[in-house]
Order: sequence, then C-alpha cells, then structure tokens
Amino acid sequence: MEPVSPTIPRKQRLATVWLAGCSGCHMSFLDLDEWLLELAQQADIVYSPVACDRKDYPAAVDICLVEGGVGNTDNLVLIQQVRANTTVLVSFGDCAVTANIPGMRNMLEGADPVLRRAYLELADGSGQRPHAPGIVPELLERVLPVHEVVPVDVYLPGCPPSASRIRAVVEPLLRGEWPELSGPDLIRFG
Amino acid sequence: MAESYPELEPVLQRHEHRADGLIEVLNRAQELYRHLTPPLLRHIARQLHLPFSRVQGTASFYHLFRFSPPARHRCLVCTGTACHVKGAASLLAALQREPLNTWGIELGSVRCIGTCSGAPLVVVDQQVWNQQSCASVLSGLRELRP
Amino acid sequence: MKACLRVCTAASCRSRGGASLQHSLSEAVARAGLEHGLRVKGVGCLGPCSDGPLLAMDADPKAQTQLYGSIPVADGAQLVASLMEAAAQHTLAHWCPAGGLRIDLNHPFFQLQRRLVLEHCGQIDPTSIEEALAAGAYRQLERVLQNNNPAAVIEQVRRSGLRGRGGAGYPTGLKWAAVAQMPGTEKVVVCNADEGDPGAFMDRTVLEGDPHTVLEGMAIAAHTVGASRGLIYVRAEYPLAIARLRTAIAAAQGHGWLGTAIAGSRCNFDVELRVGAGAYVCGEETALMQSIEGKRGMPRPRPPYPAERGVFGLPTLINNVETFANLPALLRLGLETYGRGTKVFSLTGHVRRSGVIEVPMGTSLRTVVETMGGGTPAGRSIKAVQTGGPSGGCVPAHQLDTPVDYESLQSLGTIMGSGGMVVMDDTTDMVDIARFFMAFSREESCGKCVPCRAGTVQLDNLLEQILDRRATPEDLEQLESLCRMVKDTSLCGLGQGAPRPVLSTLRHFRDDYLALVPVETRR
Amino acid sequence: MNLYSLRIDDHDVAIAADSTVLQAAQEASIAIPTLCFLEGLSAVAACRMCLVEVSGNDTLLPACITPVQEGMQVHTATPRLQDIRRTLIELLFTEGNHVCGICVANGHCELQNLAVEVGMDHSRLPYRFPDRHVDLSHPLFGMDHNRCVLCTRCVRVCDEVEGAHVWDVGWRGEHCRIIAGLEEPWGAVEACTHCGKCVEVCPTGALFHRGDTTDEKHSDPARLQALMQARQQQRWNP
Repeated sequence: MEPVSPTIPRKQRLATVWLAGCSGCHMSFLDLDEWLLELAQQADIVYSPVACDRKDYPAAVDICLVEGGVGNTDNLVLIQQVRANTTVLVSFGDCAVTANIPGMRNMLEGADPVLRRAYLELADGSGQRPHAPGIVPELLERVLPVHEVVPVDVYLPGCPPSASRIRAVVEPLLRGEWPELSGPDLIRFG
Repeated sequence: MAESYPELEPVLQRHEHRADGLIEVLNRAQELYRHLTPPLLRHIARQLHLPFSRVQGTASFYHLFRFSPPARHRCLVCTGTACHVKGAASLLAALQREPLNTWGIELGSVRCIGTCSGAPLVVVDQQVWNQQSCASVLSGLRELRP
Repeated sequence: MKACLRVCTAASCRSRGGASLQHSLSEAVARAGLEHGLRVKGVGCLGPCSDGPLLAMDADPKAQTQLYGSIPVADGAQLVASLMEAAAQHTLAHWCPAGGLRIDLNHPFFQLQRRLVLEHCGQIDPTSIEEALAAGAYRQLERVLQNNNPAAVIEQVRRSGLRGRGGAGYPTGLKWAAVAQMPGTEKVVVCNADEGDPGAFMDRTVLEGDPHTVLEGMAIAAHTVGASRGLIYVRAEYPLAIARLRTAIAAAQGHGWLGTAIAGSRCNFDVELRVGAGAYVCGEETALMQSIEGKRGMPRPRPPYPAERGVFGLPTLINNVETFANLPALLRLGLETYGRGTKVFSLTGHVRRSGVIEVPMGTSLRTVVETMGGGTPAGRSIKAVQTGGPSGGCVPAHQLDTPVDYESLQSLGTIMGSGGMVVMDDTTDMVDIARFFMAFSREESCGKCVPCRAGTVQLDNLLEQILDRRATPEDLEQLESLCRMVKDTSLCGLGQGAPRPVLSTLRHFRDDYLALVPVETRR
Repeated sequence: MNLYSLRIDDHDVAIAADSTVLQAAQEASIAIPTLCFLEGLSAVAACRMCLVEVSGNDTLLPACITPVQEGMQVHTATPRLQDIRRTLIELLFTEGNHVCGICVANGHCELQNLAVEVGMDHSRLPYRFPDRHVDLSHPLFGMDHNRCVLCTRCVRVCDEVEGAHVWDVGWRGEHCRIIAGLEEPWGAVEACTHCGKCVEVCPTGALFHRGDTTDEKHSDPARLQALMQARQQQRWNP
C-alpha cells in the first residue's frame, strides 16, 4: 500500500471505530486534550463514537483507528466496511492487536459455552439466556485480533496506548509519513 | 495411611532403590496394578528417595503410563506412516463415531508397531488385526467377551 | 527324508498366525512320529512380510530351499500329510501347501539383497544360542579378545567407513575413538533400540531374528573402547524383541559370552535391558540417556557429547542396533570384502511386496522400490518415496535413480534416516503427508525448547488450514519461513528435523500446495 | 588464569577460558537477550533467545552454554537472529494467555520487555487461547498457568537452591505444565517451605504474591545471585 501522499493539501479524513473493547483506548484518545484542537484543524473526523454523530461508515477515509477485537457479527460487518473504505487502518490498542481481554472468552472455546457461563452458571437464582435475534448481534465463536480478519497497516499496542503514543502515530500519518514505532514508550503491550 | 505394595519389592531391589530405576519400576507397577494411583506413586517416590513432583513429572512424560484404570478391552488404531497412507485416519475417525465405550472398549491409537505389511491394522488387547476396515474391526470387537 | 521347516514367528507373520502355525506343525510332526526326519522351528523374519505367514523348507539332500507364503494356519496336520506324500512320490520340488503360494526365490527381491546384518535372520532359531553359535556367533568377539588390540579394531571400523545406522550417520570409527580416548575404566556402551520412526522396523527384525549378533557387536565395542557396562534401551512397543533379548542375554551370560572374564580374557562386560514407555524423542541419544537414568526423556544440548559425559556422567558409546550388528560381519569379512557395506530397509506403503531387505549401500531407490518391491499394486504409478521418517523427506518419482547413500539423499532434501521407506502412489496428497508427519512431531515434541514445542503446533495448524482450503498465499510464505526457523533453532534432532517433510514436499510437490491455496485470496 | 580472546560484534574481548559466550558478551557490555537463563541457576538452553551466530559454524549456538574459544567471532544481532528472536517471542505470546493489561507483572515483566526489545508490535502467528488454570491454594502465593512460559526457573531454583523440589515439569510437548508434588494444589504440597524463591525468579506474572494486583509484582532475580554468593563464597553485601 502506498503511503498517503504528503502533497495533498486537503484535510485528512480521520475515523475511529470501537469494536469489542472497553473504550479505554478512546478515553486515551480524548486525553490528547488541546492537541485535539490541532487535530481538528488538520483532519475532519468523519466517523467516531466520541467525536462524530454519524451512524454509517463513510467512503474514502484516509486514516482509521480501530479499537477492539472482532467479537460479534456487527464487528465483523463494520471491520469489512472499514477496510474497504480506508487507506490506512490502524490497529488501535491491545484488544485490536491481540484480542486481549475480550479474547479471554476464547479459552472457553466457542460462543455457546460463553453465554452459558455468563447467563446461566454464574447467574444468581434464575438465569436466562438472552434471545433477541436481529437486535443483539450474535457472538462469533472466537474474538479475533483485527489483523486476523482484515489486513492492518499500522499497529498501535497498549492497554490503553497513552495519548502521547497515539499522537506519535497519528501525527506522521497526517503528514503522509509512516510512523516509526519502537522502544518501550511506543510498542509495549499492557 | 501408607498402603503396601509387596509385589513391587523385587523390582525395587533389583534397582537397589536407585533413582535411575524409576521407569522400570513404573513399568512394573503398571503391569501389577493396571494404572498408577497417587498412593502408588507416593510409595515409589519414597522407595526411590525422589521428590513427588519428579516421579509425577516422569510418569506423565511417557505415553504408556496411565493414571486411570483401563477399560476391559483396548482397541488401538495404528497411525504409523504405512497405515496412514492406507487410510488409518479415516478408520480411526469412523471408529470414533461408534459408541465403543458403552461396550467396555477403550479406543486409542498407537504410532507404528512395525508390522506395516498388515496396514491398516489395529491392536486389540495386544493382538494384531491386519488389513482392517471399520466394518471388520466392529465385527471383531462384537466377538469380544463383554 | 530329512527336512527342516522354518516358520517365521517374527511380529508381522506372528500377527498373521505364524506362531500358531509353528505350534500346529510341531504337533502334527510329533503325532506322526516324524521328529527325526522333519524338524519344525520358529525363526526370525524371512523377508516378504506382505506374503505372510511365511514358511521355508530346507529339504535334504541339497534340494533348493523353498519359500511359501500365505499359509493357512489352521491345519498343520494336513500340511504335514501332504508334505510327506510329496516326499514319498519325489515331487517335493513342486510341492506347495494347499491354499498357500510358492514364492520365487530367484525374484530380485531376494537376488539383489546382500545379507550381512541379516545373514542368520530367518535361518536360526533366535531363542537358541546353540544355533547362533553353530552359525558363527561370538567368533569375532573371541578373535578380538584374543588379539587384544583395540586400536586395530578402531582403525578397521574407521577405514570401513561405517556410519551410524540410526539416522544421523555419524562415522562409527570416530565415535569409538572418542570414547576409547577417555580416561578411566568406567565407561558404558549403550545400544539404541528405540526404533520409533513410523514405518520402520529394521531393528525389530534384527532383534527378533538374531539378537546375538547385536550382543556380540556390543561386546566387541565394549572391549574396544574399554567399557564394562552395557545397556540396551528398547521401546515397549516391541514385546517380542524384548522377550528375545532377555532370552539371548541370559543365554550369553550362561555361556560366558557376557559377564566376567569373557572367553577366558580379562574383559568384563554385562548387558542390562531398559524398556521405554512410549516416547519417540527417546530415540535421540541425549534424551535416551536421560530416560535410562529414570528421568523425563528431554534432550540436552551437546557438548558435552556422550563420549565425554553420557549415562550416569560416564563416557558413553551409543550406537543403534543395526550399527552394532554390522560389527561381526565387518570383522569377519575384512575391509575389502565388506566394501561399502549394506543398509537394511523396511519397505512398505503402496508397494506390491513389502518387507525387510538388506541391499548394498548405493543401490538405487528405483531398484529397491520397483525391481525388488515390484512397484505399486493395481496399475497406479509411484508419486514419491518417503525416507527418514518424521525427520525425513519425500523423493519424487523422477528422481528414483538416486543411489541410496547418505550424501545423495541429503542433496535431495531428505535423509537416509534409520531405513524406513514408504512408497506412495499417485493417489497420495503430499500436503496430507506433510501434515501427518507434523502432527507426529507435534505430539512427540518433549516440550523443552520453544521453537519445537510451540512451533510444531503453529506449523500443524497452518497445514490444517491449507488442507481445509482456508489458507492464503501469505500463509504459505509463513509456513515456509516458520519451517526454516524451527529447523534452525530447535534444540535437538526432533525439532530440527520436524520441518523437513514440509520443506521437502514444498520443494518437490509445490503444486499439491498451490492446488489448495487459491491464487487470489482476499482475507 | 588462561585467557581467550574473541570478537563479539565489533568488540574484542579477553576472558577466562572457562567462560561462556554469554559471559563474554556481558564483559563487553553487549546485551544478548535471555529468558530461561538466570545467573545462579544451571543453564538449560531451552528458550533459544540467546542463540548467536559464530563464524565458520552453520548452526546457531545458545550463548548461555557455549564455551568461548580462542579467536571465536560471534555475531549477536544479525537480521536473521533478530527475526528469529521476534518469532520466538511471538510463539511464546501466542502459546499462553498473556493479557498484559491485567497482569500482576505488567511493567516489570521480562517477556513484555523482550517483546519491546525484539520489536514485536503484533504477532504474525495466530493466538491459541489455551484453557489453563490458576492455582490459588497456597496461603502466600499464586500460580497462574496462563502466564507461564515454561522457562523452568522455578523448578531449578526450588531444586538447586532451596532443595525442596516442589516443582517439576509434567506431561510433554504442548501439554507441558509446571506441576507441584503429584500434580496437586500447591498449597497441599508439604515439601514447600514457603520461601518464595520461585516467585522471585519467575520472569512473568505466573508466580506471584497473593496480595499483588495489576502492575504490583516487582521481581528481583538479583537477590538470587546475592544469596548464592553468600552461600558459596561466604560473602555478603548488606
């Protein structure tokens, strides 16, 4: 994939997506504080659970930060749309990069045992399996890191990645450059 | 309460209660008592002056040692190379679909017993049955003493 | 009439009723009062296992030996009666047991063999040391003890070019010299009889058919390197070989060929049997030594080599069954006649005649598989021949003219290994074969080093993905690079060899992989 | 004392002839990554992190046990070795359940540090999510098998230093796990002296103090070296 061209003068179209994760990465994104104002000057936030009210993923997105693993059918549909409409897909935080905490349900091997465990075995008194087809998305058998579902361009690990680490990725991308990530400040898990 | 295993004494003595006799002693113990129980393993550890974890670690390393009692009959599908190229994998899969445990038969596999000209073969209670199919194994197993 | 019926009672024929055949024949002979004219004895492997149960007949005077296969085992009396009738009518030369078949001993399967290791296998009763002695057992040991010149023996072994027959092919003479050089009198000779490669049964054949030749080889080695303690580590999956070894060791001790002051010399050497408990990795020498010491069979890095610090910390010579069994023949024949020696193979898979053969080193694979084994049955063509077990590779059909020797096989991306040879016809999916071996290595990995413990699992999963047509071209790349990584970084031969079946099939049968991986795969 | 001189990367080193390549590298301040190795315990060369290239030798050698030789030329960080180390760490991460964000050792974990060192920003190999257990039967300590990398430091320290041999490795291959006693709950094993050395040497959060929560485990393997020095040489550094 070609890097985003640095010569294009227009504002970059930036999106953030929240899949199976705790939203902590997005909280960390908000920790960018006053730099967010700078960001707003350099980029249009075209889709984001914390900065935009749009419901459908738009076309022609330049950069997208994806938080969370792929854990249910909604996640799966969305990540396919993201990949199809995004130039630079950033796997944002440990859940996206490793499946992390949502992935711990994979040890139970399958969606059914997870639901049984959560809603029946661990219920006080009378447990009941939720059933709302078409409303609540179905769990996938396993939670997968994003790159096991669609190709990923940049990995931004951390639980959550600190605001400065997020900036170290987004800033060069906005300039049309690939971020160079190494060392404990930039790629440590956890 | 320490249980006693007098039948184990000869093999312990043959190895002079030395640690290097452990596998020989475990082999003999399984022959005598069909499987290895925690009291039996504790007894062996004490007799050979070995830590419990060392005895357990060694016993669990080797395929042939077992920690639960065997079924009345054992049917082992050979999954060596020669048997594999002649369909051992599908034979094993087919047998796995049968309710053999309800007949008192334990199904397992063995990695080549070195009589490959009979491939695919199964070993039933130490008898080798050559050139088997799922049907022939099942009909043979039905003949076994229940 | 004077004749001897040799019934194969080795494990393969035994599984087809060989032992009961021997029993019913002996009974029939006794009932007919023919013991003086007609002898029945059980022997080791007669060769073409696929035609078992096998029966050989040596009829006096000087009639050619006959070999019969597929003998119905039920009625020994009838067989003996028909045999006696044929003898009375002088039609023995054309006789064949009812329901059985006559096997042509002029077939290349027999004619192209050179039997040094297996010379007495199938001839003598392996439970009788008297028969072994009559066939020349322990004579080379006696000579070595009388000459008492270990350096000369080492020199002869070295010059013969004999290499370890267990798989790695290390020069035997060098190994012996290294142990001989070590100071001290407490040294150990270990015989590796943990023949674990699936589809390989050469060592089982030797141990079941002629155990004394192995004991003699060990004793010669012990005297030569200055060891007094011998250990044979044999896998538990070979109950008959274990029984034959126990009998042979006791008999050799009884006849003074093992024990103290062997044959009146100052040489003391005794052999103890250790039975494994199901762990393929114990065929690796450092794991085997751990297992002998009663521990988990986990390989350890070398150096120190066993020659410096082996079993119980003592200098140890460790060779496999076939290597030791070569010794008596080598010393008896001398360098010139011995030549390049032989290799024993077990021939199995999609081949008309399977069994155990011994051929001169350098015989081509085609000769072994097509001429001797008769090629594939039922009009299929050969796709590949697998050698070297889970650490080996596949030789494609168009390269069958490769001579069987260490270097030639290695240049094709496989190894000689211990001698298992599995023929695969054109119905075989080579990716499935690669997966079969990877699953084997995954199951048999001891778990000590990371690349083997975790790498074989990832490789096995990748191969499963490919077989299920769920893989991308990138997965194929990853398969190849992870294979190289596991090969380069694993601690012992099991892990280093585990990727070879994949790498070799990728090299020779890449189309089988590509057929399973769609060219344009978008995840 | 017999000295050998060798070249490691761009450094010339002279060191006692009975040293290992790892010691020689330390002498030259060249950091070779290690995981199963711990000064004070026997070396087992199992993790393969310290593999190095030696000129004239086709096989990679584990620095922790390879003796130095006169004139040896060692390369510790070639691109090939770097890729191997990253793959090794990926194999370890995908083999267990290493959820750094909720781990007691987060921020002080040798595995986590190695991931940074080898530049692992994600795993190219798929995660396996094995079903593993947590043993909280001991009054003072806990064992979380999800975080265990099977380095066997605990087994070795308990056997070689404490002499209790509570731990061993059970089973084999991918099923290997650290066992206490006859594979009993740790707290039920009478041989345990509650000394805590295993917790101290554990490179990850697998062995921990029961009260510790996320980020709170600070191991100090150097204490083992002090202990060994005191025992063997009767030398203390209070």
